[in-house]
Amino acid sequence: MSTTTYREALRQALIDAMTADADIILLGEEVGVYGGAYGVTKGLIELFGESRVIDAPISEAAIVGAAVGAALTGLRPVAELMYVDFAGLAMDQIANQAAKSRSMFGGQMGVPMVLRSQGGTGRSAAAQHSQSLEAWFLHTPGLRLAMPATVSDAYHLLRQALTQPDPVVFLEHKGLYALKGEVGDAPDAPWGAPAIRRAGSDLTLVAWSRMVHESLAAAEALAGAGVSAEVIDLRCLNPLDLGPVFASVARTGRAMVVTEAALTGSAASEIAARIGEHCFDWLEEPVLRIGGEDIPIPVAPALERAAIPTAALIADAARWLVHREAPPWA
Amino acid sequence: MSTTTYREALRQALIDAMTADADIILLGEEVGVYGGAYGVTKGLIELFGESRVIDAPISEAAIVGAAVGAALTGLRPVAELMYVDFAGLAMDQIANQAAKSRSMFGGQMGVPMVLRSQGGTGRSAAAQHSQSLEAWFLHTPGLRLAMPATVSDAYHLLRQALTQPDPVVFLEHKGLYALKGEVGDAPDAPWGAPAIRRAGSDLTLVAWSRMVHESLAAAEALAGAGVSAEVIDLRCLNPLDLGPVFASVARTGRAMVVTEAALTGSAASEIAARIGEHCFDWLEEPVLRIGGEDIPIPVAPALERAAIPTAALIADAARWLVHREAPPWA
Amino acid sequence: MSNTAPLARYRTMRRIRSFEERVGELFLKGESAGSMLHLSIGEEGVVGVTDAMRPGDSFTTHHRGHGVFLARGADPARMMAEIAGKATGYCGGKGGSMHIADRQLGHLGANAIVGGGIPHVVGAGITARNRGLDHVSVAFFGDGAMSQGILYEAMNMAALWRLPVVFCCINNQYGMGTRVDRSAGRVAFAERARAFGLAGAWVDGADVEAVHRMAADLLAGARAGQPAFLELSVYRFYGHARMDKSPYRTPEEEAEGRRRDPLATARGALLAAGIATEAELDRIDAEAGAEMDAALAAAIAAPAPAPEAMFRDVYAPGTPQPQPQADRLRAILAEGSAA
Amino acid sequence: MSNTAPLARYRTMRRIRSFEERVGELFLKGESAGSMLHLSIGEEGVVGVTDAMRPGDSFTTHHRGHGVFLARGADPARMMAEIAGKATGYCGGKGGSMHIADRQLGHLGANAIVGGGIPHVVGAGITARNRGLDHVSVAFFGDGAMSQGILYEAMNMAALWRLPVVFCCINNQYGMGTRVDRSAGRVAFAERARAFGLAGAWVDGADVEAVHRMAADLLAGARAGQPAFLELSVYRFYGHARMDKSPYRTPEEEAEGRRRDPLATARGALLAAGIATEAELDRIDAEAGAEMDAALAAAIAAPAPAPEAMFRDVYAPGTPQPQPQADRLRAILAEGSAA
Ligand SMILES: Cc1ncc(C[n+]2csc(CCOP(=O)(O)OP(=O)(O)O)c2C)c(N)n1
Ligand SMILES: Cc1ncc(C[n+]2csc(CCOP(=O)(O)OP(=O)(O)O)c2C)c(N)n1
Ligand SMILES: [Mg+2]
Ligand SMILES: [Mg+2]
Repeated sequence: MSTTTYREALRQALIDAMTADADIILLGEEVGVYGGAYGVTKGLIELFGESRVIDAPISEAAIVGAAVGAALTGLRPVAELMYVDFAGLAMDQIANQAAKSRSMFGGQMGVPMVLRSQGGTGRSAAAQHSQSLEAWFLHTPGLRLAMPATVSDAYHLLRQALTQPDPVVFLEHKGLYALKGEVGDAPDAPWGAPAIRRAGSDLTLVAWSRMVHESLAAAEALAGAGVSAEVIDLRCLNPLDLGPVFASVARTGRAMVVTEAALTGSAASEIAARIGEHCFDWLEEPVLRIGGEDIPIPVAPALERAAIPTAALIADAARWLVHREAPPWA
Repeated sequence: MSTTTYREALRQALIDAMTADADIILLGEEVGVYGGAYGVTKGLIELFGESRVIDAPISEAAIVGAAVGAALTGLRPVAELMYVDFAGLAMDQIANQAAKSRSMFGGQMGVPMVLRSQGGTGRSAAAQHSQSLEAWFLHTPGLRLAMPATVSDAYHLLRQALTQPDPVVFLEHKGLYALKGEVGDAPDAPWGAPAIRRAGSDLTLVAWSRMVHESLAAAEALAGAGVSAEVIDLRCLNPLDLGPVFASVARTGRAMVVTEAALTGSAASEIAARIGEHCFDWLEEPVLRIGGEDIPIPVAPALERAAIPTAALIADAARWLVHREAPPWA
Repeated sequence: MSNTAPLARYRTMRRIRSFEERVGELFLKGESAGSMLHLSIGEEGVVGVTDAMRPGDSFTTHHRGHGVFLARGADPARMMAEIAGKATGYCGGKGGSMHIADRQLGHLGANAIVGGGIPHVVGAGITARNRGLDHVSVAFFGDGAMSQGILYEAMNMAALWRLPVVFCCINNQYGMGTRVDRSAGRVAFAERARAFGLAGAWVDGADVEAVHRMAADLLAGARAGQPAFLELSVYRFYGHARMDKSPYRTPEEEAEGRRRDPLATARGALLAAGIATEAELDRIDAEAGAEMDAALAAAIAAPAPAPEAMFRDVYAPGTPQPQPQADRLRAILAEGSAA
Repeated sequence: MSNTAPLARYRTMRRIRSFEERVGELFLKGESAGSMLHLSIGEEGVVGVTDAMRPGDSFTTHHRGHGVFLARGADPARMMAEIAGKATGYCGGKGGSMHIADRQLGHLGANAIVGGGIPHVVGAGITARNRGLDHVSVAFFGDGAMSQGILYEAMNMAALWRLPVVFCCINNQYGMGTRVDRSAGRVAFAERARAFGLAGAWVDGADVEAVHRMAADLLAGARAGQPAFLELSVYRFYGHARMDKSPYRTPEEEAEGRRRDPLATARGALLAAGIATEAELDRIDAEAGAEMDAALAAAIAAPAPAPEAMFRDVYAPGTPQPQPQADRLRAILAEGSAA
């Protein structure tokens, strides 16, 4: 156990993994001399040299493509997209190449790479630097998808991702880098399994990445209002193990799925649909989705905040769901 | 009313729209001399000349980007991606540029373009030429999304798309080009509204594009088994008007959503989640999703067929849902 | 050297510098929308290009585009308000520094995606060609965009279709912390353009008059159907964005780079040619400072956009609008569920 | 002209042609998986490149890559089976013509995305460099890929990092129905590569020995850290894919193009140099025909993959697998719902 930050935990995971496995290389814009746009790779070029920490030109498509080629030939590359918003430039290499190679080639070759990126709001970075695009990856068979919410997961999920035989999209959150916490001696759960972050009996809140924290804050507020909310952090969206969620909903009879992404077509919709399919008999109320507004994120700070779910909104909706208590805005 | 094919109806829509509006141009690979990979634009370069029917280099990103620029400056371009599978190459221009310009620029300029493409299975075209990627567009605020299932809609939805002030992703299905049918004198429903393709009382089947036909075939088979299925063709996924679906489910109490796309993270999940939220009180059974398997499409013809829903599968699942009649495979 | 144009260019360059200095202040006062503010100080020689443009011409910029826009006639108060995320800004406070645009002035949009705005000028070129207008469209971008494939796709299209388009690379020697020789296999950018069939040229961006002569030629050629590429060699005086102190550059290199100052160069030339006196130039400087002080004050005083504004302009008025989440929740929960 | 190598190259070229003819038959018999079959007839001169490669070298191809793979040692029966979508194919019948691959032979994959496989050789180059292996990786692609931005991104990286990589453009004059002068602003492709810092060369692809000399030089250079680009000029003898009759080409042009026949050229050269007699060459031809007949028959006789095979290899064995829809429905429906 050691107290550190999400940023530092990620950095330490890279250092430890690279020390243990000489085949791991980093490839991305500003990952070397600059140390990463958010400082995650600071000092790594000094530790591991220019052949393993490679500052790439601003060529997202070829960065991912080069990583695919390196992975096919035996390395374990960590490609970085500085912002997940740039995935649109590399989506062919991600979805048609990295994701499909093993299957198309009949299992001859895998693509054991990690695609690190970060998303989300919180810095007034506007419409092209604030998105949460995990739904694109979730909808791509062949990709794994991990999204750490805690400092401990920042470390352990990244270490686990760096042992996977298949491509892992690893999405950090720009609003969590400064988060402080402890890195556990072991992962909070096996790879792909969710973690119950708070136990509760009236309602199941399902979230991942930064929305875990908003959900926990909401659960805290709800506790004061006599509502006991269970908070489940999915950690990975592929593999997607909803067993613990179904078990929770079987007890609580009520579920809300919370995402920062634009709600329509989001991962929250997938999870809500699955809960609806598998927990039908237990549900007392509709499975409610709470998500980002279906709009491009505006730059004005107040609008940016209003565009995504807050603990207050989650708690309001939960009280309504559980106690039929309509909030002022309803 | 005139009987024609889906392909020909699309072609006629382009001809009529281009005749009426001199600002419409076509821009894409093989749209001119070749006449389109699936023949939709055959003869148009002769009719409208090389400045309006532009054979583009194999540069998907710049094709969409040029269309954005043309739209911003007053034209109404129809950009074509020969296969929707190539969207990954152009996704930045689609999702960050076309979709977001109006909003980012505070409403000063719109991007009135149509992005024509086609998707789906049926030609043993393998993993990179057989996908159904509408979920990526559905998850992108700022885009409209139309997917005609019928010959009449091929004509009318395309004509309507060509009057929209905002970018429309218009997805045809490679398996429907040879479909014969009549073009109505008027659209089957207003832009964005679904059409009830078959009335029924026991179960609501929701589909779009080619899956409308599988659903209709399933409904026909179900009728023989004493199950009355209503089939609703969504036609557009943005705008997404589920009012008629909710009304139908209020009557039938049972809903299935059918998609050809890989199920996880698909538009079917969005629609199932919404039905779950809005129809909770009326549902007798879980909202069932039927979709493509969560795999890259294999090239072997039998595997390709097995990877996506068929009328038989839909009917089997429906009988199970309605009559608790388990199919042999269950 | 004729008189009025060079002096006007000096004034525009000074206005740009003063504006950018005020943007820095806006940030320090905590009044900017975010910290992603990219100052074009050191790059004012681009005025030689914008001055070769005409009304009706259009352009796109990268994330470091304040100077270009100002030079094309932008109102600094509306610009500053946009950078502050205010309702009175060019985009109503929704776009910010990296997404500023103005249809009237032909600004088709700044872009936060490196290379993202480049292909748009190809489309603008098609519009001009199809409508028989002699408008040129200019894409402004940095050296970093030389590594984006879409640039080559767009240059190829422009050359193939002989469109009235100019690609203008403002090479400030760095993409964030990466010096251009660490991102380019070969740094002779104009040769790349020539290999695609464009006219390609390099010019010292510290000399606005040289830039202007070169740009005037290339834009005239583009209007006549020979698309072009122009590299302006300049130096990024400060950090990449407001938080960056450029630790990856030596003080010596920075001092050397800042000696390539377009304003100092222009000032010297104007004095040497007897076009203006020190006092006249000082007055221009003071006027620019006052103008930008006013823009800064106005931006700070301006109102923030109303929260509902975020739902507007996602789609055109009169078409289906996004459903606010609160409305959705109300529709689901208001009637209560099965008891 | 030394003796054995040119003769071996002739044999390989003949085997490619015979193979492709059988692929055509496979389609006509209705036994191919789909109609997206792109024959490399007319492009056999590429054997000059593959012959300059060594064991351990790797490569990627485009959709028209049968010839390259065969030349690198593929088993024609397993190839044909893959093209037929059979269980005995290289990819178990899941990839097909456009996704054939073989790790053992260094084939990192054919690609159905124009340009899609190009950047992979950059990664292979990094692997070779980091492991201190003197392996070269070669990307094979068509003239159409010259319009894909990712090619320039990849070439820039190769040049910047001086990777052991060769970009080989098989310019068959057409991308589907578009002649290369209708897709390229300027057709001097090697100059584009040189502008990025690569060694760039052009060679007549109908002359396999000329190709081989050039390729041997460039691959040796690449192994020593000078990445290269090589354009092979050839002619696509038949339609783009099996359904295309090339109505956009004149019969005269096709006749002229087919005169640039690498096999006829090689045959003439071998006879003229006295390396082989007509009879010897005829025997090679006949052997190739028989070999490919057998491959065709084997492919047709081979079993289709089992339906369950589609769920395999999406992810590695021993990790969570895709849930088949039938299993999901069973889990939802089997227990019945609230009565
Ligand atoms: C596609 C994309 N990749 C990366 C970034 C992050 N980024 C923003 S500016 C920048 C450097 C751009 O350098 P250059 O084009 O030279 O412009 P300059 O900042 O020097 O004006 C980078 C990497 C981005 N915004 N977009
Ligand atoms: C990214 C992408 N765009 C378009 C296509 C459709 N397509 C397949 S082959 C082809 C022409 C390719 O021409 P070229 O690269 O010259 O190869 P050739 O077929 O001549 O060997 C096109 C446009 C594709 N498969 N991938
Ligand atoms: Mg720069
Ligand atoms: Mg070709």
